[in-house]
Amino acid sequence: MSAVAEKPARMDDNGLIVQLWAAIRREPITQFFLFILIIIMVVAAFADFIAPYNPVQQSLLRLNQMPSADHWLGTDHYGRDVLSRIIYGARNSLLIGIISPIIAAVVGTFLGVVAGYFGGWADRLISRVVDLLLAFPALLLGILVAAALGSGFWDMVAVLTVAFAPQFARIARASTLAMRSEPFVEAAVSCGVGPLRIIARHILPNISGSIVVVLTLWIATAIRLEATLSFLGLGTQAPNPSWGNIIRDGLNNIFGSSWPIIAAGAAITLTVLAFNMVGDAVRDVLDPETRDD
Amino acid sequence: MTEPVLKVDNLSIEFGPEGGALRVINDVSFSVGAGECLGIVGESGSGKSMTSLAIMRLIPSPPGRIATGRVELEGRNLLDLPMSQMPAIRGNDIAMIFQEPMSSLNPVMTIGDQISEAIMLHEPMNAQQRYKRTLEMLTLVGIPDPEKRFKSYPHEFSGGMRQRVMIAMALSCNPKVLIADEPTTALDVTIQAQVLELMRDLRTKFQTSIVLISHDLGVIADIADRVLVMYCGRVVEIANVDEIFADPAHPYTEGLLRSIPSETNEGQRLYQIPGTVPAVADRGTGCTFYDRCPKRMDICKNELPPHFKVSETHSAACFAIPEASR
Amino acid sequence: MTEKLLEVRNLSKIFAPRFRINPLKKDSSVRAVDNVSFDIDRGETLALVGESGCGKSTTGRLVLRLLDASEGQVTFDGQNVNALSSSELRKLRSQMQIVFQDPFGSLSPRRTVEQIIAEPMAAFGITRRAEQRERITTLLQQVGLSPDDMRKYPRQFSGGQRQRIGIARAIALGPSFVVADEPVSALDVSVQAQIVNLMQDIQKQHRMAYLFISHDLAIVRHIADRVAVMYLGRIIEIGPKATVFSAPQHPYTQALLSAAPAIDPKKRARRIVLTGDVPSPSAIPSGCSFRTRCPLAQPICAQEQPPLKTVAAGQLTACHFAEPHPIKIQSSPTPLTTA
Amino acid sequence: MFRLVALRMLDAIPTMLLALTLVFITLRMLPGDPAIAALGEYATPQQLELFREQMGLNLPLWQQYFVFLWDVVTLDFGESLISSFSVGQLIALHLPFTIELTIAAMLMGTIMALPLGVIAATQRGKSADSSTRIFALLGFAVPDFYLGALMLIVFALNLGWFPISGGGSDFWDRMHHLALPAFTLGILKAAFLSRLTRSSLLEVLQKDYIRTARAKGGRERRVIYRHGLRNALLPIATGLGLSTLATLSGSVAIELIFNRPGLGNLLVGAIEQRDYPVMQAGIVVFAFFVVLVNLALDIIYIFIDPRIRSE
Repeated sequence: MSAVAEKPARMDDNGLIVQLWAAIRREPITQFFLFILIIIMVVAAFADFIAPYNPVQQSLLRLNQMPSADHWLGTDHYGRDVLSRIIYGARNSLLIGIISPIIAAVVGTFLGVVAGYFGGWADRLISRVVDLLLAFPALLLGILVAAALGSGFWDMVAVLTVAFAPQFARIARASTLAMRSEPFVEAAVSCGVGPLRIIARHILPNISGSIVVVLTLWIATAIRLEATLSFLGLGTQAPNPSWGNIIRDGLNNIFGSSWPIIAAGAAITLTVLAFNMVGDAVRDVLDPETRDD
Repeated sequence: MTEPVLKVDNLSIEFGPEGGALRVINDVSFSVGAGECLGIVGESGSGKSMTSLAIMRLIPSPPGRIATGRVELEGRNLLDLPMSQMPAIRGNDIAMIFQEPMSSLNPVMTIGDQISEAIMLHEPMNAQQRYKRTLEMLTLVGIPDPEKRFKSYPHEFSGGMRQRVMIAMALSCNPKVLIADEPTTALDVTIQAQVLELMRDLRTKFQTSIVLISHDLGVIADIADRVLVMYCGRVVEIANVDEIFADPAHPYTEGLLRSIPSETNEGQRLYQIPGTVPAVADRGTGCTFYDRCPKRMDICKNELPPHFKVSETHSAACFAIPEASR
Repeated sequence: MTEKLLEVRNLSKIFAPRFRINPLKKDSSVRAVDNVSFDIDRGETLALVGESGCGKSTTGRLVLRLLDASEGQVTFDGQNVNALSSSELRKLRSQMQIVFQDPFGSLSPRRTVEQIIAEPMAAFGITRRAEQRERITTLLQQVGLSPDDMRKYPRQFSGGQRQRIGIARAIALGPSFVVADEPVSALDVSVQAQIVNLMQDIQKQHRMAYLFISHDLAIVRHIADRVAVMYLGRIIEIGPKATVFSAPQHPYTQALLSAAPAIDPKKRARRIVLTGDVPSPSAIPSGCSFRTRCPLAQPICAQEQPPLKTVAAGQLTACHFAEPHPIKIQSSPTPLTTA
Repeated sequence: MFRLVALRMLDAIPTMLLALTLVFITLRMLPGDPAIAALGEYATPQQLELFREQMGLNLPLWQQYFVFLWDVVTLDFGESLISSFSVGQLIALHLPFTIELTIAAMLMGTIMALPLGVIAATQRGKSADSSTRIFALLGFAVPDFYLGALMLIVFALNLGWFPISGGGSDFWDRMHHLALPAFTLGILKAAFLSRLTRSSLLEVLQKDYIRTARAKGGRERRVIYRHGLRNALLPIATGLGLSTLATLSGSVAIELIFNRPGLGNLLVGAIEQRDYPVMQAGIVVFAFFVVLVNLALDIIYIFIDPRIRSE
């Protein structure tokens, strides 16, 4: 039934962006979340101009206030404006949440392609370590590395990179192995093309789709994980706001006001959901076989 | 010929959403008599497998849909039955074996359990009787040491052995019709010879009507009584096996036969049918073979040729068949 | 004026797990190709036939050194292929090429036809765009495609057309030897004829030698000059096509030839149906590997592996019971004129 | 079959060793002096030296490695720097709370997920399917600690149905304390597992042998449960394993929210207070569970997949 089951057009017809845009235009829900995502990013980028108050400015005059015209989301037990803290918190959460999966993708893809293409002892070593790391839940790896490294911005990036790179290495290795046994790679070898050129011309272009798909979906996970670590006190440290530590603070003041918890948690949920929905759209375009409906 | 066991009338199948659906099977009609073996030949995309699934009403729906036609089993139209009555017919009246013996058996169930499940679904037997029947079936299809093999899992069997198991399962309830969809395509040639021989033996033993689907004209010639040639979802020729190989009437059948290397054309350049099979969406209103046909005429472009009788048992859908012989 | 192009001597390939730490696990090494020797002359077609798992594709890859042999030697045009460094090997690749079975997998889905055919050229220093274009145009016309197809992607073509593209890539640098690994078995019957004809045309034009790997005896009979039959990694019979097809001496060859379903009802009568399955390549029977299915098997077959011995001019058979036979065959076994 | 189980158990030993090595390398070789990490930036050189001596940190690295391994093998984790209990005692006190939470959450999650997944797969594209998709999306997006905090605020603080903190004393009290955190984790696991069940089942239902089951006259129910779900069990088991570990690590945050005296709470407290021996032991225990769950999974596979059995 080849005539009926023609695969949907791939990125080689139109530009990726064009196709992505077309896919997003078909789905009003995805449009909505893309809009949300853009707003969140803009807010995070221009926090200095948008936030109504200084996020670390304490005031004994307005402790634990309910939402009001002055403080849309109320104030916490130090009298800090919750909305401003959430706006500034977006910065940390998003930066760490986006940068670390990208670094993890680069590192993991490199390791995976090397292991998958060249095989041998490099493959054995990389695979063994990657398998082991994969057996650990990302949060546990995060806790382990955070315990050793500390909790600065780049420490957090390193923590999440270690937690995610194995995922990318696994996918890159598996797809490289699959590509390696594809006849078109063998054809290139038989045409006298060297290994580096084969990786650059034949392997990477064909596996990049699945890597990008995983990347977009892991950004959502990274944001959630950063929040969890900050909540556990292992991530971004007070008084510097991040969504996770706002909830942590809120928990210590749970009898005073539950607004910081509710608001910060909603921010995390919305952001993760938005990245996830947009990530799904990216996957539907790049990797239509794995779509979920 | 006596009353046919299976009769398919004007069967059409569509794929895709309502309105934009593509017709992959068009007006397919044929019948199979008691104990007869009908071979269906065609290349990929000709719709031969789809036709067989439609008889069992196993077309995945959506997106597939039987648009028109009747499938009569001993005079009863299966397409009129509520879907809930089909399981009682499948495996019992009409059984089926498939091309991929490697993936057609459940990997986590033993061979014996899979065969005795088929018996349990249709025959009022107790567990012990079923066990005995299963062993009989395994012996019948030539599986050595059936008591031991009963407890084996599919992955412990070779492709040929699995196809034997499939045949045992299909015949375990004495079906009236057996549909074999490319039963030997995935097998090596020496194993294919074994399975074909088994099918021939069982055919004489059980007197089951067989619909054999294959792209391999050799396999068809081997066991079929009559042959139906499909091209682009339509029946283009139907005839007794000797007639079709000796005297093909449709240019497609003729081209197909001539393009196969054999002793008669050794050392010569092979005849080749020009061009490629058109995609479903590109099929016009005329003869689907028009673009590739060496005998095409103006009328063929826009008008669909009906079936003309070449002899009592032989007909073909081609305007080029001389009036005299119709 | 035959001139030897390729010489294969005692080629073996053992696929073994790199190391075994756990002694409880079974030894899973597989002898996929065992002591295979043959020659191919310039412009000649040697067909390698056998059922799945017999090692015919592996042999093809060993000859091209797409896989490294465990034992044995391949000499191509006087050069010892096994001894070449990887850069020397890459240079040799312009002379020896491969056409694959799978017309869908053998072309990179994200590259245009132009990029695909240009790849071997670029690897051999033909980098000028205009020169590449010109050559690609010629090549596409040779394989029956239009130069306009250059900008299209593989998935815009049918299986047969893709196989044409694969052939154009293989002959882009004018090789003298091509391994064709089941080049038509994934294609529909009506398209097979097109590709077989094309391959024969090209062979005539360029005087190429083919190692034609196939399980389809009808096509082998049509295209081959000589035939080698493999069973479980070994060549059990090799010889000129006419002799092997009309007077096969090995019981396996006889069974194989008679098993192929034929349209001609006369041929169906004398079918030999073998019992049992092909043994697993990881547990090859001792002595003659065919003995477990052989109708002639005797005790000696389990003890001694029969060597290939000459039974007629150019025909060698590895069977204890094969006897030299007189050949009275013309160039073709049946008169051609009746068609 | 017994041989295979034994084989898998043997295989787990090098894995455990590798896991311990990983823990050791991370804790000792990453930038940062454990002594400074433990005592803080303002510790005097004498204090640091004393600490290093106590902890064996001034030995050569390879010796430290073997001391570390030996301590693990003999289950001797030393003394806590903060608490008066030994590390072993601390772990023994805290571990049961984490285990009961993980088990309860996984039970709840699985019991909810399987029927939901099957319904979603069989009603593909209909409203039941869409609702499980929304459920799964939300389940992925809501962090467990946030859901836990909301549960705490609504059901414990405002409604007062459940206790606010602690682990409970007698059996029913413990169950009462367990209910809310277990439900929080369980419902999130259900979101993940129901989607996994759905996609695994859908994938299996495409297989040729499902067509065979229909062709032999199996009714839809039989086809889906006996042939479909039975085969889908293989990927689902993997998902359950991953999920168990995720629940185990997720319990860290939940224990903090509900202030349960579990292992996670102990570990996070130790990291915060730089109680180095406790921290090391806590991580080793978690690593042990990771290896254990993977081993259990390997063994389960032997029982549910005949192809592995004849390996």
